[in-house]
Amino acid sequence: MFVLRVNSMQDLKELSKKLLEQKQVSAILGYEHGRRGPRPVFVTEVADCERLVFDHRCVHNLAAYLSPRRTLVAQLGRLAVVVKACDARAVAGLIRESQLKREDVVLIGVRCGGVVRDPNGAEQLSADNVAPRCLECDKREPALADHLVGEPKPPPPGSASRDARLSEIEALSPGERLTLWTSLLSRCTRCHACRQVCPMCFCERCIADKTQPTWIETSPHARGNLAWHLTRALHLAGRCVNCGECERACPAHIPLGLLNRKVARVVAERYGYRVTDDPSTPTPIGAYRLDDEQEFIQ
Amino acid sequence: MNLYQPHLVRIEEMVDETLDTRTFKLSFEHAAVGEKFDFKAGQFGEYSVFGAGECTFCIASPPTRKGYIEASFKVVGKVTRAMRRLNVGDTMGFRGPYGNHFPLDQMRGKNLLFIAGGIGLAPVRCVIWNALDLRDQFQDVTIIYGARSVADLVYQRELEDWARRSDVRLYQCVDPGGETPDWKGAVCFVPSLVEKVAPSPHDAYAIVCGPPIMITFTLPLLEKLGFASDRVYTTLENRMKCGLGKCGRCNIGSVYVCKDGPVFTAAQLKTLPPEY
Amino acid sequence: MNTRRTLSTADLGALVGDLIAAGTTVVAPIRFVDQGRASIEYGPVQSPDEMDLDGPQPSRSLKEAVFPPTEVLFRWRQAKSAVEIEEVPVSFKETVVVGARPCDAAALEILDRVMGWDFRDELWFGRRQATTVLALACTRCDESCFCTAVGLSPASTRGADWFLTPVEGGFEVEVLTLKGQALLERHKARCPEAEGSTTKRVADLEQEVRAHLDVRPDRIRAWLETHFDDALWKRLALRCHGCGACAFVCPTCHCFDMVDEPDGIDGGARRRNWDTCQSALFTLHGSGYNPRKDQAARFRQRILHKFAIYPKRFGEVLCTGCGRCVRVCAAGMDLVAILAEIGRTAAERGGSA
Amino acid sequence: MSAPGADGTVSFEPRIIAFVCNWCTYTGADLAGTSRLPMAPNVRIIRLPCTGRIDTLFILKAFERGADGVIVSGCHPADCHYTSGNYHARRRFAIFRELMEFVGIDPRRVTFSWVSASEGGKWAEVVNGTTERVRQLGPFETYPGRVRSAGE
Repeated sequence: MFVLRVNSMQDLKELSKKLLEQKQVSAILGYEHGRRGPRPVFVTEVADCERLVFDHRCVHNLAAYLSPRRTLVAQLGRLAVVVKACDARAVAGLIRESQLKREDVVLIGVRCGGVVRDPNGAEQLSADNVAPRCLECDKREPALADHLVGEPKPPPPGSASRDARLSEIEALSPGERLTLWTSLLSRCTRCHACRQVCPMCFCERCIADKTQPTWIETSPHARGNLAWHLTRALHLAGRCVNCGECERACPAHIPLGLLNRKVARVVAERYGYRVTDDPSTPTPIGAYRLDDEQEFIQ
Repeated sequence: MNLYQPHLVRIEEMVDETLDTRTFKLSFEHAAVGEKFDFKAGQFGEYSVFGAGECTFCIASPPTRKGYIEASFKVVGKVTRAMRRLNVGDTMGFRGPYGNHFPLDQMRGKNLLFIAGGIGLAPVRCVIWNALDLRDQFQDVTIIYGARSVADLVYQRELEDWARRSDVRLYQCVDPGGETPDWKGAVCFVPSLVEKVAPSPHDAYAIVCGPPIMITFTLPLLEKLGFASDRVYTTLENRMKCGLGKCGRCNIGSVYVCKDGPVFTAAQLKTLPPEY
Repeated sequence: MNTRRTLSTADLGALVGDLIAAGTTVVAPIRFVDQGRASIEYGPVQSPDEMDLDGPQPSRSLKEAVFPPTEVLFRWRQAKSAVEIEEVPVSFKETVVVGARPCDAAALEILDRVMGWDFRDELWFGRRQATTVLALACTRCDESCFCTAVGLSPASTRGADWFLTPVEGGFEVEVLTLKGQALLERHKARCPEAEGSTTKRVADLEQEVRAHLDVRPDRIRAWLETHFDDALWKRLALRCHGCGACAFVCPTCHCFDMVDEPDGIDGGARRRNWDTCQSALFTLHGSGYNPRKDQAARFRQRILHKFAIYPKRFGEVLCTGCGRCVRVCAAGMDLVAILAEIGRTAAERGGSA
Repeated sequence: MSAPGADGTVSFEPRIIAFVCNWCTYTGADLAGTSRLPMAPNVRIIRLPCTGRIDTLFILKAFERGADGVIVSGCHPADCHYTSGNYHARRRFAIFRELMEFVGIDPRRVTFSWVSASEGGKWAEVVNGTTERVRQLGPFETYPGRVRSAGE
């Protein structure tokens, strides 16, 4: 597979047409304009490639569709997928964890200078509307891609990353933190949108759905919600690609990304591990070192 | 007491039908509830094990026998596993009866054909005993029953009873490979046995219950034999929670299994989308 | 019953204050801000100042005021083989909802049908009875609103006990039900009779909403009833994540799960929790067999339930056009566009072919 | 559970659940018992094959069901019966501990320790130390939605 370096959105369309025409793939998974901003689209006809777009409102992490539990998508056959750097990290995660073979997917990398919080957002990316997670991302283009399109992008505007909020929370007393999180999580109705949209939540049967025994109570009460969100964050330790989809999908507007961010920082500090789009590195939770810090163990 | 709250019932007896199938005989803890309780053959209930949840089964005993109900269950999931751990004297919950029933009034004076496979005999058994308890109201009673193996035949003592009766014709089969040396019945699948027995559709009603694959092959056979599809009855099961037409999960198109079913005619099945 | 009154903004605040002082729960739209992300939700207010009646539609529907996301159905205590059941009350504390959107108020009445057919859900009707709904005419909409396509409007009074229409300095009040009348009796002093005039309806807004989606629900139903196996379902469901956020924010989705939660070895509670037909587990049999095998089947169920099954069983569409499912969908599933497409196809093929 | 003492202060006996590995800590605890070492009676032991088997949900479940403190203990590094179970567990608990702390579950309520089969004395220290520490912290009534069975 050769790397084609092209420089405009027209080239995204041309490349997609070529991939379809040459039968390298049977569908392109990219973005189209919807009534409320861009949204995912599966293009199977060459003519429909004209619908493909990419801009700073293409927030969605399309890697979620590559998980083996998406049976309808699997029926389409081999896909080419438009990926930002964060999305490529998810693709790498799927490959790393044997959910996907590298050769089964064509990655159309797009250069990305950050996206807005909500696809239905503003025409211009600004410090006010940029997704905070993009300020925590220093990859402007995915390395894993087969093709790369778009002009080189500057880093996203703004400086309001979530680390300030993390430090604020960390400065509270344990009691205050528990009150804060109990209150935030009380809005959860356990729709599990955070799980369903997550490209890394691909378990055949999630621990939250298991009933024999019921480890995580399914009721949206304080107990069930805390157990679920802590477990979700932990199960994504060293796996979360910081695409922010969980938080965006949450109909209760719970700042779920804070939990993931916290865990990512712990993993980075303790194990020097950052999630990248290199599928060959093992996840920190699946690996260990004999001399891992154990200051907390008596 | 709201409509989701069960009555308390006590396990009076239990019978192991097969290795994984057991029948409970249950009586209402509050005598007044038991006295008022009435149902029709084919209706179902929601049985609870407190701490595990609720499960939907037909009432396997006939309405002609008052003072108790029976439920036969196979260990499959969380609730049935919990049921398996209960003992005689333990308390369960019961809500019901729910759903429609077999139209025994219409069947009066007619020939009855029962076809069942495996634990599908449970709902059929309820109608069989109902009819046999009112034996003079019905003409011929023919029962065709099969299971995977001899060990999987449920209600064995009742099968022996029916075999001895002169007013019941009983044909039994087990799947090839499931027979024992002393097995006297046929060795074939239920539909093949139906074909061999070739029951007459004349003035007859058929009640068919069993695994989907058996139903799939038996219904066309009955049609070929001349049974009108509105005289062939079966029961459907879909996952249910409330049994009251509210929780929204048992519907097949616009038909709610918990309210419009569980008893359907073969004619009705033909009009349903394939979501059962 | 239709009594016209006026209510100044200050008097509405005072009325809410009175209600709270008298121990009545007042539920109203409240603004939350977290990490620069603002949202409006219905919730109990402690003071009239917390209400935000001018903001956009609350992001979750009003149904949770009557149908909580989780509720205890009963509790049990067990000692050896003996079980005792502790009932939960079916009468509830008086609640007044201030500023319900017309789409949310109407949903309550639509849901009365399924909650009351044959078996009467005392928990639902207990809360319904204890809840007085003061609905508020919409003064704004966004591209996802389509109430006019399902027989409602930004000024629809359905399901409301009082209907407030914003006017200069306050509201014009229509008292629509006996329950509304009872509330009026207690707070008459704050609501002087309206002088002669009739409310100017928000006709412009209605036109704007109509422009988003103009379909005939009967045609949609006819098409749905005859196109169970249409290729449309797979195509549309491709992008669906199967998360069910749409169902959880929907004012009319009412499916639920029932679970036992032991609180020790000797007791516990059976609860009912919101559930969604979008989850694969929803219809999964114990045997492992699932009659709705893929997301296409599950998505079809949602559309069919709303626009074909409920109309057939209960005579009305199970949708109030609030547009929340469109706004909340992370994958850009767009019910407005989907209904428009079905409407177009149905019109072209005359609803049957 | 708690009753005013003679001096008017409330005495509180914490309930502590210990998840321990079968090979080292359980044997160590057994040694502590047979050695008649004085130990607080507040700890209930649940034996598991290995610290690698101790899911973080066990800790949450214990708190949900009324535990005031939790002990997780297993073989020292390099001593795992299954070679590496404790190394994996060490990473998992390191992350989980900080996550718990972040949401406000006081990490002083959870003791992680390595106790070998010969360290009966250390086990007694872990038990007594944890009991005393949790006693100071008081009952964990603030754990969200905590249930407690009747008779407590």
